[in-house]
Amino acid sequence: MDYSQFLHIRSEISLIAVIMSLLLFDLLAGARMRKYFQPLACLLMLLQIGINLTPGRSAYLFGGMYVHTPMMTAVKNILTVGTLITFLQANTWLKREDTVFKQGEFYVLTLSTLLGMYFMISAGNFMLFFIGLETASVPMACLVAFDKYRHHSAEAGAKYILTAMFSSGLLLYGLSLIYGSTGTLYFEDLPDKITGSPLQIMAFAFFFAGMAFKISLVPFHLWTADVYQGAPTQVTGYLSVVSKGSAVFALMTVLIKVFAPMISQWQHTIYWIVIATITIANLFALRQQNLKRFLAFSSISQAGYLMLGVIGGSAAGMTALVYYVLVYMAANLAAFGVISIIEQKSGKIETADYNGLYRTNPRLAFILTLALFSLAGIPPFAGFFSKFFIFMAAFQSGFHVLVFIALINTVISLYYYLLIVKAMYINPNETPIAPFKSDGYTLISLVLCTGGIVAIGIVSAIYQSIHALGYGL
Amino acid sequence: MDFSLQTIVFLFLATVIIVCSILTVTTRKILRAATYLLFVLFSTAGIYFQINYSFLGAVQLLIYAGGITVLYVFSILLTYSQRKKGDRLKSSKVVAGLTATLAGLGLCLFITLTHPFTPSHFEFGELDIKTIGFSLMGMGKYQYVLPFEVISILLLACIIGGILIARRR
Amino acid sequence: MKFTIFILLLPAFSFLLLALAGKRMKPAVAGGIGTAVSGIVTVLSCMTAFLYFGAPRLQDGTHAVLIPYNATWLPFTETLHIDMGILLDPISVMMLIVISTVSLMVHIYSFGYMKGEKGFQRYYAFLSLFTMSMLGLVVATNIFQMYAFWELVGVSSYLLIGFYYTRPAAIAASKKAFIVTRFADLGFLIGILVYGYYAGTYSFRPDMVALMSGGVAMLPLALGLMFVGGAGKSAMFPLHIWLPDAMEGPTPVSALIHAATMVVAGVYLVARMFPLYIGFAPGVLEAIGWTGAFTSLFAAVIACVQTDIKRVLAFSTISQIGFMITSLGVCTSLDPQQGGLGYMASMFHLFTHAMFKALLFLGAGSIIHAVHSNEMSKMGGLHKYMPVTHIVFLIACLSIAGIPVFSGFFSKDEILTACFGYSPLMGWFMTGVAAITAFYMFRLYFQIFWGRNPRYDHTPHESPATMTFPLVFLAAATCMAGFIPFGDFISSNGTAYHIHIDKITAAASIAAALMAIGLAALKYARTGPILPCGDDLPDSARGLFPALHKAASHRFYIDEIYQFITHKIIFACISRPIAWIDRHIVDGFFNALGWTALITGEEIRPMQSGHIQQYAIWFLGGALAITVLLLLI
Amino acid sequence: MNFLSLYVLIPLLMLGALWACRNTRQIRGVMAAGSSALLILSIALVFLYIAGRRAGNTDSMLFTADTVWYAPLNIHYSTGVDGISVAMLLLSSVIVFTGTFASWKMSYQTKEYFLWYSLLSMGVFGFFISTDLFAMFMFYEIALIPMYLLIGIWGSGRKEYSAMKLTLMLMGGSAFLLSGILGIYFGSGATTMNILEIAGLHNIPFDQQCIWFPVTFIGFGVLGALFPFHTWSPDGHASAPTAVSMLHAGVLMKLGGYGCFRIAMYLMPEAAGQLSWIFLILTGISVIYGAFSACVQTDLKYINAYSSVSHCGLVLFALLMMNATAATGAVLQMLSHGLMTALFFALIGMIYGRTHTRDIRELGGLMKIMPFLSVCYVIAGLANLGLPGLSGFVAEMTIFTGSFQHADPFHRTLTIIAAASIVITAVYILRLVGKILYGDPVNPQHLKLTDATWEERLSVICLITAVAGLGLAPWWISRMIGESVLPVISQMIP
Amino acid sequence: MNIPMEYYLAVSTIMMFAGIYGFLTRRNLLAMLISVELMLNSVDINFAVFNRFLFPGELEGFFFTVFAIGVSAAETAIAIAILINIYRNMRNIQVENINELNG
Repeated sequence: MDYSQFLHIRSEISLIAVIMSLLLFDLLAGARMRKYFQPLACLLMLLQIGINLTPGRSAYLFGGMYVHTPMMTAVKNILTVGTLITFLQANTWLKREDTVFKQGEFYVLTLSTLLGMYFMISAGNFMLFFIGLETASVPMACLVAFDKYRHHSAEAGAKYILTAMFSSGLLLYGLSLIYGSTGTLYFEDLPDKITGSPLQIMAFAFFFAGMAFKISLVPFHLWTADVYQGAPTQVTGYLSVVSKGSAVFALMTVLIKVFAPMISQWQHTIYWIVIATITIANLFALRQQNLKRFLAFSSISQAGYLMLGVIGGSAAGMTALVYYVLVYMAANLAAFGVISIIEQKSGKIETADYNGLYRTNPRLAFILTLALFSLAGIPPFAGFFSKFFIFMAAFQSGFHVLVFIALINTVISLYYYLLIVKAMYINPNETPIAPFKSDGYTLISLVLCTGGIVAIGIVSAIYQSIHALGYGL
Repeated sequence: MDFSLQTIVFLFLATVIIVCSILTVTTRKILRAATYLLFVLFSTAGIYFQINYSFLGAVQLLIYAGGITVLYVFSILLTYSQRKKGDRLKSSKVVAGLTATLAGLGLCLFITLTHPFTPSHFEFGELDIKTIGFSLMGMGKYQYVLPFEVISILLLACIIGGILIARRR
Repeated sequence: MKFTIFILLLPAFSFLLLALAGKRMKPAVAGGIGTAVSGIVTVLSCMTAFLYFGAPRLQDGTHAVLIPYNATWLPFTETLHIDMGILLDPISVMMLIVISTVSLMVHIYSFGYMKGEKGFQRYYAFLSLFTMSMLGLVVATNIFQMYAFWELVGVSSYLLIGFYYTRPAAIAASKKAFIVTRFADLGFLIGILVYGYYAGTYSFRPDMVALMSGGVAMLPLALGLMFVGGAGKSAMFPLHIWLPDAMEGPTPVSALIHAATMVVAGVYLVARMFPLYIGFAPGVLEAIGWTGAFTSLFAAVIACVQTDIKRVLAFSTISQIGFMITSLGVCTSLDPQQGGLGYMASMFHLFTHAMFKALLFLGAGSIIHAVHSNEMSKMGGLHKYMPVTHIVFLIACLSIAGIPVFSGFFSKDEILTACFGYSPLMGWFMTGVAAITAFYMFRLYFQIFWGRNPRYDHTPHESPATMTFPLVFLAAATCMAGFIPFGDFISSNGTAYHIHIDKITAAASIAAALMAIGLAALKYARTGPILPCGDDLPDSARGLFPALHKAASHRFYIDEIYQFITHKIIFACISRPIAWIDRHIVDGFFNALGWTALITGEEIRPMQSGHIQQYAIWFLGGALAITVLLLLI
Repeated sequence: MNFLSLYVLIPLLMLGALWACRNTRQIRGVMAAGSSALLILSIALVFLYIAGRRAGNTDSMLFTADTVWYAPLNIHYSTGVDGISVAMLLLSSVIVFTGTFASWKMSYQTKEYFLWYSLLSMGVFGFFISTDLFAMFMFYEIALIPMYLLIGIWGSGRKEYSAMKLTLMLMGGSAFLLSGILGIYFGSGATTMNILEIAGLHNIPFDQQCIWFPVTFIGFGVLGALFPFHTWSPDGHASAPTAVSMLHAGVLMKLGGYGCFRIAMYLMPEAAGQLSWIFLILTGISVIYGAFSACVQTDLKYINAYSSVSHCGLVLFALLMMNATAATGAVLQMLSHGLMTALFFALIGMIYGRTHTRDIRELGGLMKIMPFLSVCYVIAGLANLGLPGLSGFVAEMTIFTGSFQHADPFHRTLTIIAAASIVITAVYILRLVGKILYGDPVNPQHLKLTDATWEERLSVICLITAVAGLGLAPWWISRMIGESVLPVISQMIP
Repeated sequence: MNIPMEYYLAVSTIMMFAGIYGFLTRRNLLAMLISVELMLNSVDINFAVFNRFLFPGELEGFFFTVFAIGVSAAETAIAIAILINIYRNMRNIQVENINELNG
């Protein structure tokens, strides 16, 4: 048989190659070689990014099973960069006594989930979509439970896998009903058959719930905080940025491609879900003491904002969404980078522990401040631009009240972000976190993120290049 | 509906599935639950056989009944703990769960059963294994080599993950 | 007349110099600069007057109105703009003379009076500021310029009243003075706004007025409101309350500001706007007249029972300004021959009053300087110790009482004539007030210079020459001013008017005044040791009209009413509730929003219970809810 | 990009230079140099602008420049100034300059303090030079957020609470504002974000205007202390450090008025005409209410904050009268209030720095102890209550005259009510002056205190000069502003 | 064959919700997992039946079932590994024991 089409799915194949090389390295290299593991992983990721960056043509492969557009490359690339940053930040964590021998697994599992996301994004068929989704989530459970002898990690892993299975059960049920009422699973054939009949509505609801679980939209978000808190911090960062970003993009693709005839229905759904998500997540975030948990709720609320890009179903929304994911990635990973290095060095993760951080670790405090400001949408940081554009997109589609509610919610979110800032700069502390030096990898990652936070907004080329990719479906 | 053999088989399978499903989730003994699950899985395979998807039935038997259930039994035995207090949550939770379930069930049944599906036409005849093979290995439309390859990665990742979690260190 | 600009610029310059560099100067140098400038200004003013009145009259018999300078200072619209300029016409030139002269006298006098005071330089700076503002006020070319300087005058008055800024009474008085006049100025401002809107101009000239529709009805309102401003500055009832308290300032300041110049600004305002009042709002003018009449009586009655020498003079000032205002109010036409006499009389009285009242105050200052007290009970028999002061004070008293040959007689006589011309009732009324005036002035005079000798701690002595010179100068002016053919220079329509004494009126008023003086002499001129009480005439009148006496000595409770309004109503009933509402309701609302969010955040935490089964219920419920929601719409 | 961009560049350079600074002397040097450069730039701009107008340039904006930024979204970085913005820029640079010297002695985390301070000033300047909705909004928000840290870290009293409240309320306002901006952009056909072009198109449908005008107006109004959204102001001002109070009350609150005029009213004139009465009532309440509230406060800064509510209320009030004179007056009032309130806050800061209390019951007789500061305080007070020759008079008179030109009796009645505030202003100012400056020192400890230092004197004198300059020679700036409000006013139907 | 397709659907739906019910009410984590197994299984029936009865032309449902079985097997394996890990950590696998993370 002719398998030449595999050559066209470049990013995925190269990623598989990366996975395999790391796997082999893990198997073959001895304990002495472990210190080269991280440089190797990062290098390979850089290569992967390079490959992704080289312009590729749109592709329509495997009879429509796999679809590839420039916009998808952009998204995949953003996800890859996010993964690279996660790898960089994982340095201190992976050097720990109880993890050092597991770093191979960490890289392979993480990249497997990334691969799953790649396929999920490029899927042209619900089957591939589903498999990609599962590939993205099942190894994730292992990652969440990575520190398996840490009580919280284990618990988080169990919670994650159970809820994930429950949700994929419902999602599958929805898919089966879609199949039953249309007779096909190919995205290109589906719109003609979608009529919005009650069965399809129910199918859509179940499908949407399954995706909302991944994106962690209210009321499907409840696992998020627990898992984020329990998981190792790097994994949380990865989960909150890469996993979420890919799911949102995939959802948008499906909504536009498949459920186009039901646009009023899904807009209606997203409308209420966004309001609920942003508001409830913000209210929860107000009272969190644990920073990871706090960032979990913050990321839920950010997911609500992401959905603002989806709701219009427009090209502007798509661009804004991708841009938002990029910016959100920079900011959130910066925040997680700081938190994780502090957690590794001092074991402290409560808000109260951060009191007076600026006095002892001004640089880290400053980076965290920038990240939080960006998350809150304060100019001149990138978060402001991404928020503005996503509001603009939603507004353009006529969701004025929704935008307004979201805007009001930014005020609440600003409050809790400022609480952290306040802790670092203002609150007095008898025993602040002692000054320490971060490792080089973390520094690089933080510099990357900070650069992103500062530059992505002001330098318009990035947005414009995303825009130039077009609708991208 | 005349009571042909098909009907009787179906009714039998359906009864087993329904009864055993409910027993699976209501029995107090975890091991029994696994056993009832096995019955359900068997009956499901029976349904596949009945609609002439023998390949599917075989896969079901092999993977589910043969693989997974055994896994369950082992893990149940492994985690078997002496202090049994009955496998029940507080009644309020049961009520909440039951209400949600019944509401969902009612809604789903109502919607699915009132949906005007395309007229069903069932023709006897097994699937040609060659068709299955080509479909699985082809690259065209309605052919599934790509998912097949992807799932292999998934399985690989799962193996690694499983080892990671399950091993002692 | 280009040089007139220096009349304004020099004091301004001196103010800036003294304010910025005064601290580094010796007091004498600072005072010298101030006085020198004041002297130059006086010379310039006299020159202006000489040149102005010396110039030939126009064909219609009036003096030309000169505007040597006028420039737009702040443009509003095409027609409305604040101009800054200098306008010379008979009354403004007359005012220039009055202000600069009195100011010069006060400058000189203060050398002695304020000697050794802390803040001597500051004092002179403020005096310069005041002089500048007051001069600017009188030469204003339009009503807004007048308003601007009007405010400046108010501030200088505030600063000077509060000169002894460590004295609580002075602080309170300065505050009160400013706020009361400020309140009145609000009326002035609104009047200006209304006037500007309906008349389309800020000019004083009636021929510039381009009435809008509704203007006929609104212009009287505007002019009335402007008079409120004037009434505030000129201490008309019921806005007079600040003036007696303003006596907390240094006495020369009282002489300059609160007797001779600033307080007559209201009179000047009405005079300045006179053609407008006559033309557009004769009714308002009448009301103004009655206000003045009432105030003059009211103040005169209070003056009879005051025991503080400066307060007696203050109420006397109020009363005298009442005369001037009344005089303006009784005018019914622009023609001095037919009902317009009051205008001239008022200006005349303003002129003479400035002289003799400044003299009285400066004299009082001299006395206070000598005995270190304001209380009349601490004085007595001073004629022995202070001969010069005694004589000049007597001259001033005679003048204010309206005894012939002294200037007050002439001007008051014109006023009374004008009042009789308006209505006999008004005439007799004002004659009566004039009699009361004579009474309380001589009560004052006798108590201070004759009467019983209190035991002085140290022997009073005559004041130094820097203080007596102004007294003598002003006394001379008081004696002579009456003989100025005032009507030739100033009259309601600008043409010359020859003053002639109305015999009957004069006789009546002289008789009344002499009787009053006699009464005062009877009661207060006795010598001997002081008695505890009971020989004061008003005190003995207590038995007759106890309520009246009590009320008068409490100044008819007007202060208490104000006190009540400000503290009980404005502070307690408006400000405090507003502040409370702001903190608790408006702000509380926003705080409540925050709290609601926080509490809701706390309340919904059980949703995140940690039980995955509960999460799953939510999950399932969510999916079903979406289904139902979508099915229903 | 043209030289106007220097207004953003100089603060940026200052940020960079401050970052590299090693000691306090260098920091002070950078700040002094930067703020002087800004001041000189502003003064030069005034001359250039006037020269440009003299030369017969009648464009509504001068020195316009346009750089495409986000082309797909029609977002440009476009700059341009008219008389209003020139005035505002001058104001801002004066206050940045004086604020720098007022916080000369800042010793706690000096570098950070000036970093945020420079960022804040960058936002302010950027806002005034921009003519693009997005850029304006961006700079607007840039100006808001440093406030939190500046108050939270370097403030006094209940600083954390106040800083949070201020930030959240202003951000709440900007939520409204952003809705409004988007409404304007899409209402006008989503072809341009340049306010001049949108105004030129003049095509926002009336029914949409009626939604977005109030939204935008409230958005800016929160910053302009519109009743009932003013409550951040007393607490915020009371807690902020001196220079921040100055900059905030002096400039930032003006952003509100400027934005209301430049965006809300300029772009949606019809709705402004239709709905102005609601806001007129609110601003009228602000004016009177702020003044009355100030009467019973005991904290110096609270008094001034409520006074600011009252005066800024007057700004919005005048703008809503929608005629050229009133609008000119409003801009003059912005200038005047900016200068004198900055002066006030500077003086309060200096007094507080010495006595460590702002409670007027614990202060007294300061005239004896620190005559320079006290005299300046009196001057500030007099400016505040509208003494002729100082800036307050000019502004208030223009406002009242202009407002009273309105044909509608309702508006004229409101004008009279608003004018009544000058009396109340006198009440609280004199009460204050009498309490704290006059009399004998209340606290014997205070007798040892010293008068102003040279840098304090410099900053105060600078402000007083500006106040007096504006008050004595108002015609040129009034003309400059008057010409510039015309294009806006001419669009409106009062 | 004359059995209406809806019958199969009814059976699978009941199975699905039985699974859901189990997931919502069982205390033992493994029992919950078993319930999930029921849910996944019911979906498989759905796909097969739809394919067979409604769209016999192509084998989409068929293959979906095949892959779904594979995926669920993988999932189950991981899940059981994790649950055993839980057991190792806490010495029991009651659902109440994994609610330490909350709020």
